[in-house]
Amino acid sequence: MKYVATVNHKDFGIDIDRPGEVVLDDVVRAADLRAIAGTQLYSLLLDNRSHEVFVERREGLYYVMISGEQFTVDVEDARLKQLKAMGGLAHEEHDSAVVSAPMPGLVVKVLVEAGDAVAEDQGLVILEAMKMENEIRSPRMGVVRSVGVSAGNTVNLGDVLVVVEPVPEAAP
Amino acid sequence: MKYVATVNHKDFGIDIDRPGEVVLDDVVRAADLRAIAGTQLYSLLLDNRSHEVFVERREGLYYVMISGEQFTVDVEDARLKQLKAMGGLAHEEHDSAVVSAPMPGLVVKVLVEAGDAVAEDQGLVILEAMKMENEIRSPRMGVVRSVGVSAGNTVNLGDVLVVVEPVPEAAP
Amino acid sequence: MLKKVLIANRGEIAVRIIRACHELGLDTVAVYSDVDRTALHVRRATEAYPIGPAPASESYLRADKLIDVARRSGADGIHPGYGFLSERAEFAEAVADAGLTFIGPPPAAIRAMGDKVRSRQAMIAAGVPVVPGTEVGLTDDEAIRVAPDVGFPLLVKASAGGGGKGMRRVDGPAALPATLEAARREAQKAFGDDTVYLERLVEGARHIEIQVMADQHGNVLHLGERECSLQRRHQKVVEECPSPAMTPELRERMGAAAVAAARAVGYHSVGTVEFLVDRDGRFYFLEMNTRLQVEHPITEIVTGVDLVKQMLRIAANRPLRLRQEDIEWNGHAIECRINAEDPYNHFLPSTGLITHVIEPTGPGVRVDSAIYEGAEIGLFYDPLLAKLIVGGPTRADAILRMRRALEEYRIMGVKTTLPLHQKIMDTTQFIAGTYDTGYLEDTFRIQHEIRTDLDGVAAIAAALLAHQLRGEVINRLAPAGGPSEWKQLGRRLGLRLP
Amino acid sequence: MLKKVLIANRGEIAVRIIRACHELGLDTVAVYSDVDRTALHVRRATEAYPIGPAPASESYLRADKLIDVARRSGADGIHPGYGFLSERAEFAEAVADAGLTFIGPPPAAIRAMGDKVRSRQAMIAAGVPVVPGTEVGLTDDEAIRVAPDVGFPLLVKASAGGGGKGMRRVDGPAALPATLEAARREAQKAFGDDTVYLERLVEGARHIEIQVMADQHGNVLHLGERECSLQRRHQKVVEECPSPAMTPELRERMGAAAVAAARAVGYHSVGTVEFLVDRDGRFYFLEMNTRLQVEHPITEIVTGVDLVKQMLRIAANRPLRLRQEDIEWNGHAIECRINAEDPYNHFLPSTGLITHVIEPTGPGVRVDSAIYEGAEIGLFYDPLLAKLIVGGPTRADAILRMRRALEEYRIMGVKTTLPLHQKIMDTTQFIAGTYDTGYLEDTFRIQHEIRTDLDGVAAIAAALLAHQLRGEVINRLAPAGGPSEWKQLGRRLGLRLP
Repeated sequence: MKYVATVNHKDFGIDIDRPGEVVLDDVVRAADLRAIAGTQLYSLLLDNRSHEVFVERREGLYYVMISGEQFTVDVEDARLKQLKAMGGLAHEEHDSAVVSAPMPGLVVKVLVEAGDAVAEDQGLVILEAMKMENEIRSPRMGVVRSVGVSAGNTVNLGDVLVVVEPVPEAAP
Repeated sequence: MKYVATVNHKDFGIDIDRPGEVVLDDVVRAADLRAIAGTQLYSLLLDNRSHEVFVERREGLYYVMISGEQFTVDVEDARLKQLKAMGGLAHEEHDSAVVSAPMPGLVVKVLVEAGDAVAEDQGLVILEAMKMENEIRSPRMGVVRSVGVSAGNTVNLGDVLVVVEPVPEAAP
Repeated sequence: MLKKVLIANRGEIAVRIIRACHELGLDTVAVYSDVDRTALHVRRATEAYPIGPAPASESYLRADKLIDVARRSGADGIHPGYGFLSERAEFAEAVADAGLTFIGPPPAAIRAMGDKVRSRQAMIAAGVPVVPGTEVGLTDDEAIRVAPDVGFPLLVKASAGGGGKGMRRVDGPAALPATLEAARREAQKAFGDDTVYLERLVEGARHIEIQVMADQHGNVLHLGERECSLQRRHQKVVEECPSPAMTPELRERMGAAAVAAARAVGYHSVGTVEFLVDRDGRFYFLEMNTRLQVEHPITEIVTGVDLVKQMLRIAANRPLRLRQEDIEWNGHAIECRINAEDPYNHFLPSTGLITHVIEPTGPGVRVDSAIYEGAEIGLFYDPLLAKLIVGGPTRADAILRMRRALEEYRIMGVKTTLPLHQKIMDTTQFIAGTYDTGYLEDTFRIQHEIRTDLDGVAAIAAALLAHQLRGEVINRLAPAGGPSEWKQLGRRLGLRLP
Repeated sequence: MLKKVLIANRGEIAVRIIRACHELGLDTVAVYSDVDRTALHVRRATEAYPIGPAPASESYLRADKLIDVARRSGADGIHPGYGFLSERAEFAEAVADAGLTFIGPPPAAIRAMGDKVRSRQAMIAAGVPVVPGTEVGLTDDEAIRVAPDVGFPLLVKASAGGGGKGMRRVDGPAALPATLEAARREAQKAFGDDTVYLERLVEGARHIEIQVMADQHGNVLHLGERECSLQRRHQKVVEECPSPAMTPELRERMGAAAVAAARAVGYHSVGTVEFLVDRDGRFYFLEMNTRLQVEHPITEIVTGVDLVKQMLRIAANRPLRLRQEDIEWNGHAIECRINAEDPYNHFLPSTGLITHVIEPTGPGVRVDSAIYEGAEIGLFYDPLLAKLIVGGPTRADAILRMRRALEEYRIMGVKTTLPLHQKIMDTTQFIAGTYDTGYLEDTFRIQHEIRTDLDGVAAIAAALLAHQLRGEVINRLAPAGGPSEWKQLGRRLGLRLP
């Protein structure tokens, strides 16, 4: 099986056919991954190098933690990925970003309103939880399409706070 | 529900009807048992005394470990047990309680003498061990039949301190 | 001596105090809110009593309930831990009025140090240096008028504040009115008191605190300093002992000032005097914490003195056995506070069920923790999950040991600040010991860059797992299929699917 | 200095050595047999290599495979741990021949001390007192002739013996012939060598050992004693430091004897000289363990010296930085060996899957362990799961702390000796420190009597659980039923059904 694993916009071509072996970008490497029963931990020996990795799978993505570094990995069947890419636009980078409450809390202040242009990492809402004020920031550059809350609201985990849409592109 | 729990040939009549309460040998006690998720551990609060108990169930028996002591408990539906016992003698609740030293130590004071009426949990002997004074209490209401130690004695674990026998019942 | 101690707290500090009591042969009484029924402090205590719903204001802050439980359980002393009621003079008084021993300082000392303005005045009178600033609560107009005399940058600070609450930086006159308003609002909300004052912000300063210990017989001594400059939002993140900036001469002077501070308010029990130390080694009194500190273990490791046992002895009116000349500082200790926060996502609080914990052990490692497999981490209390403390003969040994211990630590189910600490231990500023209070927020960034030697490893791990899952699906799901099978499969592989 | 160390071992000691290496900035190479693929030492090491099937003779005892892995991995040193190949002179030689550093004593010293008879002669020559006995291998006839001179009771001991193997007690002449035969048979089987000798049995004696440390530059010093009299079947169960029977004067004399013993065989690295000490304070050389001991941590706690790091430095040809006068003994330390054995059932070995572990932590507690949730405990290797070590300012503090730590420790899935240790800590003999080597087997019994204050608690716990299960069954099993539902239910309640 050929896979493409994407980490931070970087594609790794990984071929898995024989047990105990992977081919990474055409280089054969000895690889042995074992689950630690009852946990989300895996022991990976890669060319005899020992890694204890923590893996969580959410919404089709693998969240991998190694030595305190966090990686988000998207694994796709290489053939499918190729097929998808055939039709034209492969990726969907034009989606709006839905910013939802990462925890239950109290909305202390809303920092933006619909129509505002925002930068990546710009504060959108201040949410109080665990006795601390937390600034919820924009995951992307764009324009605020809508704001779902106002100061004084109590929100639950996952409630939509703000939707940021991409800056309309100039005609090609 | 009435149960009979047998530990080391000793029967405990346990009545469980109301939440947060058990009736042990006719004495109402506050009891709250909670599982620790993902383990075989339970937190038991018994009259506010906190016990962490480890329970394993094998072949219909409960193996209970508390503070390094291991108990094998057979729990039966009291009605069934009674039915079973119909053929012969029902219960043996007239046993005396033998209070033995729960640890080696020095008898600091003897609080009762033969013939005294005692309440459950009433202090019988004060035993000093590891620089601490420990009050050894009566496990049951009754009358002191004998006292095996006096102040100044050194006792070993398991030495008999006091025997408490049930109050003789009046003829019906 | 005491016989049975009620711990009016929860979390790691309640467990810490229970351990000290049991090691002294004392019984313990835990209290718990509805969400804490199976918490570790409940399971480790001799007895446990419910005190109400989850919000602290209905449970851990209810002095009346706590005293009632103490009475019912036959406890003869109450240890307040830190936070909650630990610095409320009225609580200490109520405990004493109930005929119980408050395991902490006298109410008058708590009161004297609890008010920023009053404590500042007391320190000036005692000859302890303080940061230039205004001396009393001010109206906004007054504040705006005197601010230039204090000098910018300055801090607007709440008189009743603590832990960074009600404290705001102002860089110039323009921002002052809005900041005053915000600080007052936060202070009013947090403490029911919007009194504020201004204080010069000593930039590039270190936050160094001195541990003091005093009995009820007039003996006061200090146990040296803790370096606490690594802070985020005025919350300490990493502490070490000794401070890389300390000299024996400065320690002696700061120690003497801390002892004078404690004497000035008639202190007994253990307590901490916090100072700012500028680049030239000048130090200024900040405040005194009239309680046990979160970071007390590093002092215990370096001095060999068990501070909680000392508190219990002092409360039982025993005289100190130690004198100042008995206190020695051997080796080096570091503490990392492990919080339920996501360092890769703006330190947002993380909640959920702890599914697995592996704690580091072995030589020189201490973990003070209250988490366990099956623990539910919610939003009701502070995010501190555990403290990882290491000691070693030298600072270099301690740093290497801390790295080793952090690498071993696994907490699954919630995001934690473990990766943050791993990064901090690798920075040149930490290794060189040259950081100041601004470092963590102004300069340090948890790198989003991917270590090039590990991204390929992550890719391979994920691909292998995907391949295993796929293989399992093909092999096992052909007959049955359906989502439940997926779950079963995930369980078997140790993978938790959403 | 070394750069990369191969650890020719498994279990807690491999993890211990890996920690020391990483704290010195050295890379590590783990080796593993087929059943140890996910063992902790594999996961904690920098690299890991398979070396064969589970039986030690096909993996951990295969010198050729170990040296091959060292070469392939680029390791420049090999640490043997304890057991396995740690006291095989030929292995140490083969390591050196391969151009690698053996992290342990020179082969000649291992060889000199490995033979009971030769080492005894060397000790007599060096002026170290030995137990009265015969000096060389004897025929049965010779043994029967000289036995009365040695005196009864006596021990028949195998020259190549260790760990109690090939060692038999004889109370009078009548039993001697049969015992000789049995001892020879056992020795032949265990060591391929049936050479035996006789030795007076010192009754009521304590087993006290002296830790020594020597560099390659002629510096030899001792780090005081460990009290190891609490034994079962010649296996140590609990150790403490200092010994309750020790005086500074006796320590100095025994220390000097141990240093003389080490010098007599040209020792370097760390090592342990074992003595019997009789009731009158006379001491006799037993044997020297030319390796790291299981119980080394208690010496580390009391002296502050990291023995594994010292071994690594010595192997790298560094001179000792410490001198005899720098060694101080502060406080008291106790170690309990936690074995996978059922103390309530004749100490039968217990095997199975570790389903849950909660390790004690907090002040003064160290755990050296290699178990984890999901670990499979089999019968291939020794039953030691973990070592629980505590330190405190006084012996009483240490005992109380050990009790507290034992009470916190939870290992589920296999039976362990944790309850045994809880009982030992409560005995007057241990508390008073008056035990000898016979105590644990001759006098101590783990009580089967039920503590009267706890049997009712056990009954209630079981009844409540039965009631909950019943309720669940009524509520949930009405529609479906069947054994799988029971399992689901059990899981939900945290109960594991068979």
